[in-house]
Order: sequence, then structure tokens, then C-alpha cells
Amino acid sequence: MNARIMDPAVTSAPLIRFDNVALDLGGRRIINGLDLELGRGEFVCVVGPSGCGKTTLLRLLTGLVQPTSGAIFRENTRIDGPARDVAIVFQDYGRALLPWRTVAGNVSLALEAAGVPRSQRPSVIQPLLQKVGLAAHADKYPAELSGGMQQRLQIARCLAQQPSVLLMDEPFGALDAMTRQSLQDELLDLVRQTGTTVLFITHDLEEAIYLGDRVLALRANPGSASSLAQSIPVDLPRPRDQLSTREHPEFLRLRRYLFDFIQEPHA
Amino acid sequence: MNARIMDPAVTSAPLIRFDNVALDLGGRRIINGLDLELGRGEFVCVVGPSGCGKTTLLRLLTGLVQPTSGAIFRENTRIDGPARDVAIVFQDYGRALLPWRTVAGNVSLALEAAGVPRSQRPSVIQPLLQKVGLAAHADKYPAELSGGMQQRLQIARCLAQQPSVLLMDEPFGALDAMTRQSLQDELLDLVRQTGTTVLFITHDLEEAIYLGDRVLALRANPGSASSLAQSIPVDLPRPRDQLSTREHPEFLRLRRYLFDFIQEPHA
Amino acid sequence: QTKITVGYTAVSEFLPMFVAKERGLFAKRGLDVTPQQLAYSSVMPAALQSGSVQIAGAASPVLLLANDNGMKLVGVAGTSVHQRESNAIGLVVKANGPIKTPADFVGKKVGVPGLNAALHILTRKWLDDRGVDTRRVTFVEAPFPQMGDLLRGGSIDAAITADPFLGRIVQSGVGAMLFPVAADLPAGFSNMLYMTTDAWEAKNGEIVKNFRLALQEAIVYAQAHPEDARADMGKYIKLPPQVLAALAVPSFDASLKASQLTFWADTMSQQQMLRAVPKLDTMVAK
Amino acid sequence: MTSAKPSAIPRWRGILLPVALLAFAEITMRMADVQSDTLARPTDVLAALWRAMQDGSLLAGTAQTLGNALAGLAIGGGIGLLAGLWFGAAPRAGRMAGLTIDVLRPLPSVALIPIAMMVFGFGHGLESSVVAFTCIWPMLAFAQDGVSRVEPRLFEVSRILGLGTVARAWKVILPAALPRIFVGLRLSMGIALTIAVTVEIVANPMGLGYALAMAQQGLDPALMLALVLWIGILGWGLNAVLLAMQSRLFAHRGAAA
Amino acid sequence: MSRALSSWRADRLGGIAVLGALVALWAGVTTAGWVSPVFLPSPSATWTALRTGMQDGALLTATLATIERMLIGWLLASVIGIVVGTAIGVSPALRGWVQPLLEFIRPLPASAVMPVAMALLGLSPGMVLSVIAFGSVWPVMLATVHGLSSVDPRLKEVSRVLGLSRSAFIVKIGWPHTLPDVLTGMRLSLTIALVLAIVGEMLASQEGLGSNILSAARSFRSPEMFAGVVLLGLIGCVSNALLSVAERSLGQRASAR
Ligand SMILES: Nc1ncnc2c1ncn2[C@@H]1O[C@H](COP(=O)(O)OP(=O)(O)OP(=O)(O)O)[C@@H](O)[C@H]1O
Ligand SMILES: Nc1ncnc2c1ncn2[C@@H]1O[C@H](COP(=O)(O)OP(=O)(O)OP(=O)(O)O)[C@@H](O)[C@H]1O
Ligand SMILES: [Mg+2]
Ligand SMILES: [Mg+2]
Repeated sequence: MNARIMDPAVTSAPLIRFDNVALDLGGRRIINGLDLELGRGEFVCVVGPSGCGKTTLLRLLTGLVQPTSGAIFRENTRIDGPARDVAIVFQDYGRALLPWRTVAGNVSLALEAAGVPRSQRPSVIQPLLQKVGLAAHADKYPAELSGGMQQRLQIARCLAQQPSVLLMDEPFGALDAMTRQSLQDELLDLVRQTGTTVLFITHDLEEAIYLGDRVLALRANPGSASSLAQSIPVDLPRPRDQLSTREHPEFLRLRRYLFDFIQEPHA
Repeated sequence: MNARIMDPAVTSAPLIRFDNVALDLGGRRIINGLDLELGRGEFVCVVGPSGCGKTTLLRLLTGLVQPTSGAIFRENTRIDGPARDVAIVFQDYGRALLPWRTVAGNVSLALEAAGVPRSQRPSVIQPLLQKVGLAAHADKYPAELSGGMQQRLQIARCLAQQPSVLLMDEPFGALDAMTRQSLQDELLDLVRQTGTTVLFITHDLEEAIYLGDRVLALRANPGSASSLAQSIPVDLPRPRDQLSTREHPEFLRLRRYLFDFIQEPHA
Repeated sequence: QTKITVGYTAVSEFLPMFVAKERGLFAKRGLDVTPQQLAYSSVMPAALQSGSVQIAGAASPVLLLANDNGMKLVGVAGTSVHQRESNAIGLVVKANGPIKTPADFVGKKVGVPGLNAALHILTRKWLDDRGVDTRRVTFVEAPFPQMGDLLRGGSIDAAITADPFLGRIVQSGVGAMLFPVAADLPAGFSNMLYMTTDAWEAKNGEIVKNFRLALQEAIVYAQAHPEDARADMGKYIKLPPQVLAALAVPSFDASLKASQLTFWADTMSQQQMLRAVPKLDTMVAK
Repeated sequence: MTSAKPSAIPRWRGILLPVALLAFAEITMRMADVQSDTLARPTDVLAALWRAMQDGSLLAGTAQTLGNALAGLAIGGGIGLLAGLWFGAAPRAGRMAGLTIDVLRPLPSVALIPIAMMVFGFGHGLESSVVAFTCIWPMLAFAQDGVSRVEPRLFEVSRILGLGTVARAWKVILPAALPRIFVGLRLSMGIALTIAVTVEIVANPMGLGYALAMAQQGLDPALMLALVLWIGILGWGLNAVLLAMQSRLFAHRGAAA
Repeated sequence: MSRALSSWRADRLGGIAVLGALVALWAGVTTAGWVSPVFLPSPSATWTALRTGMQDGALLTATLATIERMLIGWLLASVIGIVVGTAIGVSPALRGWVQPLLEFIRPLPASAVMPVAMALLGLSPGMVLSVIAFGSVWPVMLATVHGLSSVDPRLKEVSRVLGLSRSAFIVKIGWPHTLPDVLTGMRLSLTIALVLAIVGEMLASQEGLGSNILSAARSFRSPEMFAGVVLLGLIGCVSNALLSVAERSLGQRASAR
């Protein structure tokens, strides 16, 4: 499967390249020997056991943490800090919101950072809140929102950044199946329209297959092996559809494959 | 289906009874006309759209919030504050941990509250951490844990309370499929051994069916209707098994039923 | 009219200035004097230096100390000279307390209104003259109004104080004036004086002369009209009327001569307060 | 949820204790018939306060003292706040400055007043500069501490969004650290008033402190204590204003750490 | 690890450099003659005075006396501040009763309180200690109250659900959370205690640095006075360094948030 990474179509112009990246945290090796390339506009999903380093991988990509060894490149320049067009949906959504700003104010923050004039902000904020289903709650404060609503608010703020790289850490984890499906489709729409590159962490294997062009499986405690256990291409037609795609034989095959894959130990 | 609530076998000795409970938050009605009974040792799962009031329902049961009207009884005495044998796994796991205590220390807190002598605590903490897969991380601080690890830590602390009523708010939301399944089975084991009554919020319909004796579906914006849209009994044999139960025809039927149910609007 | 501000503290030594101001004796000489009361005379040098006041009234030792430490100040006029028959100052001891003779002061606490200020120096001198080792006496800074309470409470055993506080302490029975120190000190030294910086004096010699002349005229007026003078003082020193009426008035002398400072120079040198031998001639304006 | 806000507590309860203390003082002083130049009966004190209010001297003195205290607070508090934000956000700068701060902080006003007087002479400058110097430290300490305790995730959010330094300080760091900054502000406010009055007592002939020193030297303990009482009332009022601001500002901080 | 260590050392050196720059500024101001040496002596004159004072031992004794007074007053203030602050912090009822009184006496300047304290307590060392404690209790108290009120509501719920008693809540959740605030408060208190120790010594003529500074100031001996001031800075600096060490060992755990 690793052959896929070497696929010339992708390598010809990789947007992001991990070059033998390793990271230690608290004296332990969390990420090891990671070689990875993400193509422009690619939608890559990441799965792996709890505590295996998925969040850490995302943080490396933001430039918030620097690798202990190896390097990460974006368009051949080394990533050494956050860039404004790389957005991240944090896993701990509650912490990432400004408690003293309303729902609208939290989204506005991204626009303020981008220098959008005050008069134009409402016209951006309103449709975004609509999209994530918070339009009726624009004047609430984060403490008055349910967990899922906070999570959606964070997503809205990230979208307001109009990122060209979108990093999402279990963004739909606190959402019910219905809301989740509609946001999945919103996301796919957005990606199709804007060509955004997405790295998407999820524990829901079906979600990973439904959304991704590729699914990366990470292994915990890599030891001397690479953190990347598997890279599984998803050859499902786009645009995808909640009903037909999920019934597609390839979907079912991949689901089984992935399920079996994570069942076996990868020490 | 509501007939089930009136089922004499359950009503004969309901452990907990909601009597026409309503709750307003921020000037809005969140929970309305809730009549509900939980039998002793019953495992009840709650599903519903994001922001519909699931968390609020759990908080009512802890006694942390009081209903605006109506009353909640436990063994015929009104619940007017937290009791030590009612444990709750909060949805925002990160905020519910003491950042200055290690993993072991956080679990210890519950034992200290219950007056367990210092010498006996390690013998309780160690197996619990084992159970949630954190034994190797006993000396870490919450900030050094991944999201899923924090969530499991909170579960361990709740179990240390040895509760007779266990309230769980999306307790496995941040866990990968494997870890989740093993914890589901741990939980079922525990409930079978101790007869704990469980109210379990989840967005994963399969999880709800796999675990529960009954699945409650809540509706958002109840208006003048009751918050409780449906109460669906789960007639699957116990002990349950990840493979056979999930392939049981009744499981598949319920899954379909529930999925269809939440698809239709319930205004 | 030249505007000048003169700093003073709440003592009757400054009566001539108040009279000169109220009776127009400054104005007659082209001076528009604004008396400015300050709580402590220790800030006078800084006030002079910053130009907040042009002339400051303070006890004579301030002049010597400032000059000794490199700040060039000159005395421009005197207020009064010491008279042995004056009983405006005195050492009061706790009534029925342990102090009966000068030797009893050893190991005791004595309140002085300001450390290293005039009354402190005089007390030390007085004790020295009586053979008491002043290093074994503890001196405590205590504002005049609090001396009575401190004596009563036993925090201090004795205090050097001045009118009107002296009278109040004795009359309330808290303390007894055992030693009218004034009688034991040589007459003729300058009590308090008006001073300014040498730079200002050099530029404003005329003003200084007029200031002194006005004070001299005011002294003559005050001797002729004691009640009016006291009334003038009441406008600048706020005191209860009965206290004001009982206030002892020293004998004034506006002319300031270097010889009036010799006593201080000797005493302070003796007490090792000065590092250099003071050049008294340069410290007095012509 | 139902934890009482300050406004939910009946106001009169807080008044009760001081009134009881005053009544106690009045009774003991009447019984012991104290004659003193520093103590006076509460009733005499209140009478003196009333007189001072009527002849306008209290108002004028209050305006001067408050003006100086607030000006000093604004300058010193501002410096402390900026430095605190900076040192909090850049711990290395904070560590470098730490030594100097620790050395400067205990500089007593006796050393400062003559120097300030050199520069400014009597008046507003002298007083507000000394006040400013002392107000720097509590503000700095609490601002620095407040910033260093801001949820680290919020720093990351502001970096990810690409907020500029000023925007980051103004929109994220400052609001997040605000509750602690308010503690610093309330402390500084009390200190500002304290120092303003002290400077007036010792050196600066204006305001309430000067009036207090004059009353003391003029053998009027009733007026002196009336002024002390009034200073207490002023401080209490200022603090009440700050608390009111605080509860308005932080009304929605349910989830704020 | 070693990189962190060497950067620590770099910061330490940087801190000394900043302090050196300050001393250089001081030297510059005095050689340029902007301020009369009567009020601001040159660093070298101060150094000479410091050396002579230390050689004859009197200065050292005075310094030790001041340090002792400062420490006792500070400990007193810290204990009172934490105890009262905790009581107010966890009990809204108590807050209603006593907070207004506390807010009233907080802004009273020591120099205004001192005459009353002297009249009541005399010039005893106890009076000085109580004035020190009175003045330096506020940072600790306010910080404690704030710290307790800023405990995450979720943690308060956790403690209720676990059935922690109120005292267990204070010890296991309230104080650990509040620790950094309290330490900041104590750090401020320490310098206030130092300043008040010397003010108290000045006003009550207890032996110590304060009396030394005062008597030097009264004799216009600015080098001796600034020798005292430098010693104050040194005490402030050393005590803060010790506090930091204590803080780091205590806060090792808390910092892991
Ligand atoms: N600051 C830190 N210090 C020490 N160890 C850390 C730190 N942060 C994370 N770790 C460790 O790194 C590992 C990976 O953490 P990470 O958050 O990336 O996991 P994850 O894959 O996102 O897990 P989850 O699905 O539970 O969120 C964990 O074992 C964690 O204990
Ligand atoms: N303190 C509050 N003030 C006002 N409204 C609130 C408050 N807390 C919750 N709400 C509202 O109550 C509703 C229910 O919230 P709750 O947290 O119970 O939802 P939930 O079902 O748990 O949702 P989720 O699945 O997203 O966690 C939400 O619409 C929320 O906006
Ligand atoms: Mg994670
Ligand atoms: Mg919820």
C-alpha cells in the first residue's frame, strides 16, 4: 500500500512533506520515522488507537510544535510556525473558544485577524453559523452552549479563516448522527469548491472512508518502527452520497479491511 | 412504545422517577413535561440531536440543577443535591480533572472523598487504571494525556466512587473503536456484577442498542410537547457479545428503526 | 510686585512674617509673599531646591546639616534668638515616673519631635553637659501632638516638647516638667531662621534685604500691638482659640549674624553630626 | 448555579459590623472619659466630618487627592499592566527584568519623595509620580501572573488565526487575564490612595493628607479622624465601583477558568 | 534539557545586565548633576557608606532586626490573609458580613492609622508588627478570595458529586488551584511588609534599617540613606529569590496544567 505514497501523480507536486519526522514528549518517543506526503487538495483521514499521536501529528503540521528530528515542508519550505491559511479544529473544543465572546464574536475573531472590515463581517458570519446550525444562537456565550454546539462553533471559526489547509481533530466527535452527516456533506462540498487540503482525525472508520481520499492508520508506541502503520487509498467515486456511497461494495470492503486491520495488534 | 414505561414490572419499584419535569435555561424551555421512570439496575441509553438537552437531563439527575417545575424522586425522596453514590462522567472531560494531580491522584480524589484510608488506596487505583488502560501512565498529569486518555481517566475516577447510579455523558466519544468496544464490555461486566443503574448518553446508535435495556430518544425544542420523543425497549439477550449481538436480527432491526426514527423531524 | 513663596511650620517663631503679610509690610516693599505651611521642616531643603518655595523657615541645624552635605544654603533672616528665661521648651517626664534626675535618663526612651533636629540636639547637649552618656538614651521620633498619649501609655518615659504642647501635657497631669532646659543653655543662639539656596540669594539680594526689613518692621509693630499680632498669627496657624491665646511668644530678632550659629556649630561638631568645620560666614547672607 | 452574587446579599449586613464597632468606641470613650490629642469620640468625629463637608474644604481636598491618586494609578498601573502583559507573554523577558524589579520594588517613599520633589516641586507631579511608582508592582505582578495562567490553547488559537501582537494582546490575552488584572487593579487602587495621602501628609501641601496633617498639628483630633474615616469611605466607594465594573464585565464568564 | 538549562543561565546573566544598566543610569544621572547629591548620592558614595556601615557592624544589626520584623509581620499577614481570604472565598454569607468593613479599612494609609495605633498600642514592637500585618495582608487576602472564586465551576461540581466536605474542597481543590495566586500575593506582601517594617521603625523608633534611613535622611546624609535603600533592595531581591525556589518546588505540580 505504501506504494501509493510514491504514486507519481501525487509526488509530482506534494503540498506537504514529512521527512523522517520524529517527536519526543515527556522523554518518550511519540512519533517515529514518519515519511508522508500530502497532495494539494487531498482529503486524508487519520485513525489510530487512543494516545497513539494523532493530535500530535496535527500539531506538528500547524507548526505549534517542532519535531525532535526530521523536518516538515510545505511547498518545499520548512514549517516553523503557524500560518494564517492553516486552520485547526482542536479536539478540546471547550478550551479553544473565548468565553467572553458570543458565538458570533468567536467567529468574528478569525475575520478580525484576517483584517476583514467590520461592516463586512456579519455577511460572512451569518451564513457560516447557518451552515453549522447555530444561526439561532449567535448571541449566546460558549458557557451557554451544549458540547456539540461548542464543537460546531469552533468549526465555523475555522471555516471563517478560509484555510487552504484544514486540520480537523475529531471535529464531529460530539455530534449526533444526523448533524454529523449533514456536516460531513457540507465539508465535502466546501472542499470540492475551494480545493482545500484536509487532514481529518476520526475514530469513526466509516466516516474516514466516506470522507477521505486516503486513510492513514497510526500505530501506538512505534518503538523503532514508523508511526505510520498503513496508508489505505479510498477509491470511491465523488461526489459521495450518504446512501449510495455507504452501500458501495468498495466501501463495505474497505470497512471490513480497516476493521480487521485495527483489530490485530501492531506493536 | 410509551406503554413500556408503564410496564408494571418496572414501575413496581422504580429507583428514579421524573414527575412532569420541566427546566428553563437562559429564558428558554430546554426540558419539558418529562415523565420517566428508571428501574433499579436498568441500563438506559439516551440519544438525541445536539443541543436537545441530554446533558441537562443528566445534570438534573445529579441534583446539580433543580427543575423549574415538577420533581425528580429517587426511592421516593426528592433529589435536592448530589449524593455520593451517584457518579457522573462529564462530557467535557478535560475540565473535570484536577490539573495539579497525577492520573493516580485524580482517581484517589474519589477515594479520599469516601474516606478510604491512604494505605488501601493504591490497591483500588491500580486495577481501575488497568481496566481503562492507563496503568502505564499513572504518574502523568492530565495535560500530558491525550483526549481519549483524559476521558478514560474520568471514567476510572467515577468507578472509584463505586456508584449505585452511574450517569455517563458520551463517555466513549473520544475513543477509537477498539478501546471503545473493550470499555463497553468492561462496563457491562461491572453493571452485571454490581447491579448499578446506568443512564448513558451517546451519539452512536449501535452503542446505545448494544449496551442498553432501553433507548430514550429526546427531541429538541419540545415546545408544548414532552421532551421524551420515544422510549424504545431493547430485547436483546444478555450477556451481550461484540460479534454475535451486533449480528442479531433484533439488533439490526432496532438499528434500522432508530436510524429511521431520528431521520424524520420531531418538532 | 515680586512673588515669593515662603515655607513655614506651625510655630510662633514665624509671627513676624504673618504680621508683615497682614499689615502690608511686604507689599510696601514690592514683595508679594505667600506663606506656605508644611507639616515637617525636613522637606524644606528639597522644597527650596525644586523651587517650590523661594525662602524656607526651618531650625538652624538644618542649615548646617545641608551645607555639610554639599547643598549650598544661606540664612537670610532670623526669627528669634534663645533666651534663658524662656520657658517655651522643656523636658517633661512621666508624672510619678522613674525619672527624677538627669542620671535616670540612662536606658530610657525620650521622645523628640524630629531625629537630629534642633530639640534633639539640645536635649543631647543638655544631657551631655550633665555627664549622661547619650548613647545609652533611646531617642524616639514622636510628633508633638502625640507626646501626651505616648507618655500616658508608657511608650516613652520623657519628651522634649514646646508650647503649646508643653502646657497641655503639664496641665493634663500626664507629665511633669522637671527640667526647664532653656535656662541651662547659653543665650543668644539662633532658634529658627529663614534660608534659601545660595544661587537664589546671589540673584535676588535686593529681595532678601527687603524681606528682612519688612520682618524687622513687623517685629516693632508686634511689640506695639501684641493682640493684633496674635490675631494675625491665628490666620496662619490653625489652633484652638484658647491654645492660641496661651501661646508663648519668643523675643524676635530678624537680623541674622554668623555668631548666632556658633553655638550650633560647636554643639553639632561635638556630637559628631558634621563632617567638616562649618564656614559660618558663607552661610549667612549679607 | 445559585451561588450568591454580591448583589444578592442585603446591603445592610455589611454596615452592621462597622456601626457596632463605632458604637463600642463611643461608649468606651464616654465611660473612660479619654482626653487625648489623637483620639476623639465617634460623634465628635461625625460632627467634624459634617462641618468639613459644609465648608467645602472636604470636597476640594477630595478632588485633589483623588485626582492625584487616579492619575498616579493610571500611569503606574498602565506601566505595570503593559510590562506585566509583556513579561507574562514572553517569560524570558520577564526573567531578565525580574532581578531589577525585585530590587526596585522595596524602594521606600522616603527615598523617593525628595527626588520626586526635585523634579516636580510641590503639586500634582510630585504626588502622582510617587503613587505611580508604587502602583506599578501589584499591577505588574497580577498581570504577569494572569497572562501566564491564560489557557494555553487560547494562545495557540491566536497564533493559528495569525493575530498580530497588538490584536493578540487586546483581543485574547487581556480579556483572558482580566479577572486577575482586576485583583491587581483593586490592590493598586487601595495603594494609590494610601500613598497619595501619605505623600500629602509628609510633603505635599494639598489634598486630604495635608488637611489631615494640619488637623493633627492644629490639635483637632476629631477632624483628623473624620478625614481618616472619609478616606476609608472613599476607598470603599472606589472599590465598589470596581466591583460593579467587574461583575458587569464578567457576567458571561461561566466557563472562564 | 541542557538547552533549557543554558537558557536559564543566559536569563540570569541578562537579569544582571539589566540591573547593571540601571546602576549605570543612576551613575549617569548623578555625574551629570541633574539631582543634587543631597538627595541622590552617586553609586560610589553609596557603596562607601555601605562598606563603612557594614564594617562597624551597626548596619548589619539593624538589617537583621528589620529582616526579622519583616518576616514575622509577613508570616502573620500571610496566615491571616489566607485564613480570612479562604473564609470569605467559600462563604458568601461571611462575605456579606465582613467584606464591606475590610474594603473600608483597606485604603487607610499606615501613616494615618499609625497615630491611632500608637495611641492604642503604644510604641511597642507589637504595634509595628500589627501595622506591618495590617498593610501587607491585602494582597494575600484579595488573591486568595479571587483564586477561590475562579475555580472552574466544573471542578466545584466534581467536588459536590464526589461528596467532598467543604474543608476537603478547600484543601484538595480550592488551595491547589489558588496556590499561584496566593504566591503572587505573598510575593507582593513581602515587599510591602519590608517597606512597612522600615516605616514602622521610623515612626515607632524601633531599632532597624528604618531608623537608620530616617536618621540619615534627617541629617541629609544621602549616601547613608541610600546604603539603607540598597540593602532594602537586596533584602527584597534575596527574599523573592527564596520565595521563587519555594514556589518552584511547590508549584512543580501545579504548573503541569
Ligand atoms: N505534553 C506532553 N507531555 C508528555 N507526554 C505527552 C504530552 N502530550 C501528549 N503526550 C503523550 O503523547 C501521546 C500521544 O498523544 P496525542 O494527544 O497525540 O494522542 P491522540 O492520538 O490524539 O489520542 P486521542 O485519540 O486519545 O486524542 C500520549 O501517549 C500522551 O500521553
Ligand atoms: N447555562 C445555560 N444558559 C442558557 N442556555 C443553556 C445553558 N446551558 C445549556 N443551555 C442550552 O440548553 C440546551 C441543551 O443543552 P445540553 O448541553 O443539555 O445539550 P446536549 O443534548 O447535551 O447536546 P450535545 O449533544 O451537543 O452535548 C442547548 O440549546 C443550550 O444552548
Ligand atoms: Mg487526540
Ligand atoms: Mg451534552
